[in-house]
Amino acid sequence: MNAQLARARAFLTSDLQSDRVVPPSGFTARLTVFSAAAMAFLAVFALALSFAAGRLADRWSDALAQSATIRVSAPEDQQERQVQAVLAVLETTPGIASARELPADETQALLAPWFGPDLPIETLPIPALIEVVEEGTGFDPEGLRLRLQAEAPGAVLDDHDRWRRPLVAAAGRMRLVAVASLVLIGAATAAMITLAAQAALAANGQVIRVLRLVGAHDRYIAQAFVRRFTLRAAGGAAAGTALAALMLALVPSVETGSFLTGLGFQGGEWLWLPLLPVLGGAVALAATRAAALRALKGLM
Amino acid sequence: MNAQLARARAFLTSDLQSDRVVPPSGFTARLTVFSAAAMAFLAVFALALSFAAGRLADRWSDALAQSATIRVSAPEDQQERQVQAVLAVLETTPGIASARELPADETQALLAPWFGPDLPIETLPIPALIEVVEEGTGFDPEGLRLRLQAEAPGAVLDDHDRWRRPLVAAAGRMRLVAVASLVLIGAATAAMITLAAQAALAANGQVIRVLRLVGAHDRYIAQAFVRRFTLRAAGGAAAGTALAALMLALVPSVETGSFLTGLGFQGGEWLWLPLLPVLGGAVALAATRAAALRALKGLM
Amino acid sequence: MIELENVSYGYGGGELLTEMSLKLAPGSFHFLTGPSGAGKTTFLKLLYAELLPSAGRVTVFDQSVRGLGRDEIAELRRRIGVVHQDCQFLDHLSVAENVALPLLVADRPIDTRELVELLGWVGLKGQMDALPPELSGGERQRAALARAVIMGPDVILADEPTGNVDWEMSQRLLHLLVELNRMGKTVVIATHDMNLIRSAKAQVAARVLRIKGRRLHLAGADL
Amino acid sequence: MIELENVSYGYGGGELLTEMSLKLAPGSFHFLTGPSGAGKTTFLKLLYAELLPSAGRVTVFDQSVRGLGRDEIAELRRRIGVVHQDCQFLDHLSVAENVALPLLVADRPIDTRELVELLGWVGLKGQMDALPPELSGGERQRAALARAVIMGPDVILADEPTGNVDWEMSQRLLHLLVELNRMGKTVVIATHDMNLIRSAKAQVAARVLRIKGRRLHLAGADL
Ligand SMILES: Nc1ncnc2c1ncn2[C@@H]1O[C@H](COP(=O)(O)OP(=O)(O)OP(=O)(O)O)[C@@H](O)[C@H]1O
Ligand SMILES: Nc1ncnc2c1ncn2[C@@H]1O[C@H](COP(=O)(O)OP(=O)(O)OP(=O)(O)O)[C@@H](O)[C@H]1O
Ligand SMILES: [Mg+2]
Ligand SMILES: [Mg+2]
Repeated sequence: MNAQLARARAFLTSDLQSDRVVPPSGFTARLTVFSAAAMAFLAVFALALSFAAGRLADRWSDALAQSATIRVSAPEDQQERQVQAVLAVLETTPGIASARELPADETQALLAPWFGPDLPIETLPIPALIEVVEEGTGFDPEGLRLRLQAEAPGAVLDDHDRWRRPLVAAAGRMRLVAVASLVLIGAATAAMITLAAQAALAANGQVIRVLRLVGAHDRYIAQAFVRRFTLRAAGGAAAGTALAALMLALVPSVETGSFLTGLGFQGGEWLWLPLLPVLGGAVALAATRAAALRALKGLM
Repeated sequence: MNAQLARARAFLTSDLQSDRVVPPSGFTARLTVFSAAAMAFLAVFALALSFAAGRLADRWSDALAQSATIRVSAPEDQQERQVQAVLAVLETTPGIASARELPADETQALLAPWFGPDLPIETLPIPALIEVVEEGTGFDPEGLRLRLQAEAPGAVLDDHDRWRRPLVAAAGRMRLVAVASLVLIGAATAAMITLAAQAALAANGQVIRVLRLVGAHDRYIAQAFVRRFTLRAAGGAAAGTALAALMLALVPSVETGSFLTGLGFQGGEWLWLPLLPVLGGAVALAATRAAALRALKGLM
Repeated sequence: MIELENVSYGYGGGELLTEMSLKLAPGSFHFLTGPSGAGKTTFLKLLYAELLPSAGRVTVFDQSVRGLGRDEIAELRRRIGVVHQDCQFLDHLSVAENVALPLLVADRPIDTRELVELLGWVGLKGQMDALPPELSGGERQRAALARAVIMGPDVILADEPTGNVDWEMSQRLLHLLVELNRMGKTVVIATHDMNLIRSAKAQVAARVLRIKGRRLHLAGADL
Repeated sequence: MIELENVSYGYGGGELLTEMSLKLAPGSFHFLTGPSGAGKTTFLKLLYAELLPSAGRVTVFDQSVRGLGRDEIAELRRRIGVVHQDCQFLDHLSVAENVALPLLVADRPIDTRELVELLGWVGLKGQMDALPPELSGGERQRAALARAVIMGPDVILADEPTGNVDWEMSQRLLHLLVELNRMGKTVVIATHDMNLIRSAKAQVAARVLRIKGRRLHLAGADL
């Protein structure tokens, strides 16, 4: 453990001497840094989009799913009995948090868009409305319908499914797109860093040859390149991530009410960001190591 | 015109002889092709997302906006007069395609979710409902409200704005994200192709030096590199675009009804795709040309 | 052919070559000697316009190099065959293609028979299809010489063309250059090899230039 | 020190070197000659294990190179100083750093005074801070020689180390190698320069090996 820590420290600080044997810069270096930065930048947005889509899907299903309505319209003399029967059924239905009959004024408010505020509700043969609040897990609407049919034939369940389904599907698809692009971006980044490392090593054929001929160990040569590239890729990715995070944090999140959600990170989601430079560095490390050892294998 | 065409043909087919002076491949070459392909692939998806978001915004606003409702509730003796007054007003309102009073059965269908199908609608003092169909351009709801107030004090306009606004905003933001990532992807691609071209030219310093010393014109040297890189970038982008298009075309588009829209291209939107390889090639052409001329300027 | 008037050059840290004047007549044969680091390569670079003089005037084919555009310099190099000290090639093309490269970039037809004959002269017939990195040190120099003469240039500048070849081969290469000189070409050879100079003097009216103490001297008959 | 037993080598198209046997005793001084393309560079590469023989056995410091791991070969090279014919450097490091490179990669301390003295010996004190691409051809060879000897190796293999330097400088470099040989180092120099061989024979008991017709011969006293 301690040895590993020491190795890791040596890797980072190291004798800067040995780093000097690799040419300091050049276009492939810039290319690596820039690719890592750009791809990390894109990845942050894809990540944000995927989180936002996830939240959106949750909210949309929440907002619509957690309230269902049961309408009881029966001959006037049976109405009250059927309402009580429905409430009794609901009490024994798993997944339902609470249920209550809407008082007249709330029914009136609900109907106002259709009839105006002056509807004389008491004089009308309108049905009783029962508001059902679900638990997070939801309930089984088909089962409930069957039971209601038996206990209160005048009761009709409206679980807003019609409205909910396409919205949730939309949010789900958005999230799918975000995750897919995240995967794509990751794969493309890995391939680019790999190719950039290989290009740099190919361009440094003479350096490798000279080092090998003056008696450098493979380890020494590979390490010098690996350290360079890992730090470059990780640094580039960190810069890209930071820039994107800054932009997301600064862009004023349009206030969206409960129905929409801002594009950005919330709470623990921010913790995903430091992963990006780490992953970029890890890919660079593996790719450079493989490329360096391959280049060395061609030389005695 | 003819001369330009000849030049373009020479650029593409050309004496393949002169192309041979540039080393055929190497990692920077693969890097260019791959970056172009990967970024084109991402760009296609971003483009698809932006089109889909646009369509979604259109549909959501269409679905909700193109039908507004006017409710007329007045004392029974004035009701018919006010309905006629509203219809008259609507006829002279710009942006309204048609308007009609809902017959009893349609009103009943509308109210069914609340009252059940058995509502004796004739016996109720319910208001008259007028369905308004907008033209594509929409109408000015505030102006209409004022006019209605004057002509038919019992008329209330409900343009569903409350529902429409957040959905349209959501679709708009989605589109914004898609367009922003498109711009980002474009900029990143341009930068990557530029850096890859510069890296390749830096790696080919000896080739340029030798060619210059045996008496090659700058034009000849630059052209050899430019052609290589342009074809590589365009080819890579074409491959990436084709692959992404194929995936979009093949993935079964979940049937979504009128409220949602599939992720993909429709009709004329496909015409945007050939632009991607052209743009990739153009960026490579400009970048390679600039890099080659810069590299040459350092040599006498 | 090539004329230098009071030419000076320095890479930055002080002058390396000072006030050199020289007229290379058409059909002349010159050797250029001087200690290692004296500036022989630098001097030759001034002659084919890879470097521009810091002071003075270099005239090639009756044109001042300072006034030439980049394309004109390229044209000029097609009339001057150069063997560089660090013979560089296009490593992805065969030796034969590398030797024919000046023809290719000038868009001139390649006469295969002539190419093979030239490669035979420099002893590279067997290596025609090899890639440059597979050549030995001396083979590289010979390939570079072949590349320098394939265009039939008016002037041939050779920088240490025999540093890595054995005595017999260097005589053979010298003979090729003497033959070309007899056909009217102007030849300048930078070399350390006094034996080569001596044996050339037996064949042709060669003059020896020496760079010493930043100046150009005409060596006496003592060589 | 180094021993070859029936060693053969070929790059693919037929054998280049056939059945060569040789024993390099510690403290011996050898020249290696032969026409350009005969295989001198190839032969030296076999000695420091850049190439492995296709047949036969090369023993360096009592170990067969065929059985060595890659790290062992690296260690071996720290005991063999090589001047390559195409002196390659790290172009982004100064001449002084390039010369000290073997110490750096072996993680040994660099004695600045010694480094400067060595650079003085090869006449590169003034170019210490220059970058390799700014060196003249001869200066590169001298830097390569300095790099080859800085580790105090047991064996020094020099491939055409004086091909681009003038006579005085080549005498100076030869003197350096002779001095090292007197200190007990084994020296092998591949060269075309008969004058160099002659002047060495006056100073040290040098033997001349010649590659001819794919075989290794010991040249007679006629040289
Ligand atoms: N690009 C450069 N930048 C700085 N200094 C240079 C450059 N090229 C050469 N020099 C220096 O100029 C001097 C002369 O170099 P040049 O190559 O002309 O010598 P030379 O006479 O050809 O030597 P050699 O016989 O060793 O080839 C040398 O000291 C060298 O270090
Ligand atoms: N990597 C290689 N692949 C194929 N052939 C090679 C390779 N290296 C050298 N050769 C060939 O092997 C032969 C010997 O080459 P080598 O470099 O050993 O010659 P040399 O004696 O050092 O010649 P010189 O005096 O010109 O340096 C040459 O004909 C050369 O073309
Ligand atoms: Mg020189
Ligand atoms: Mg050799």
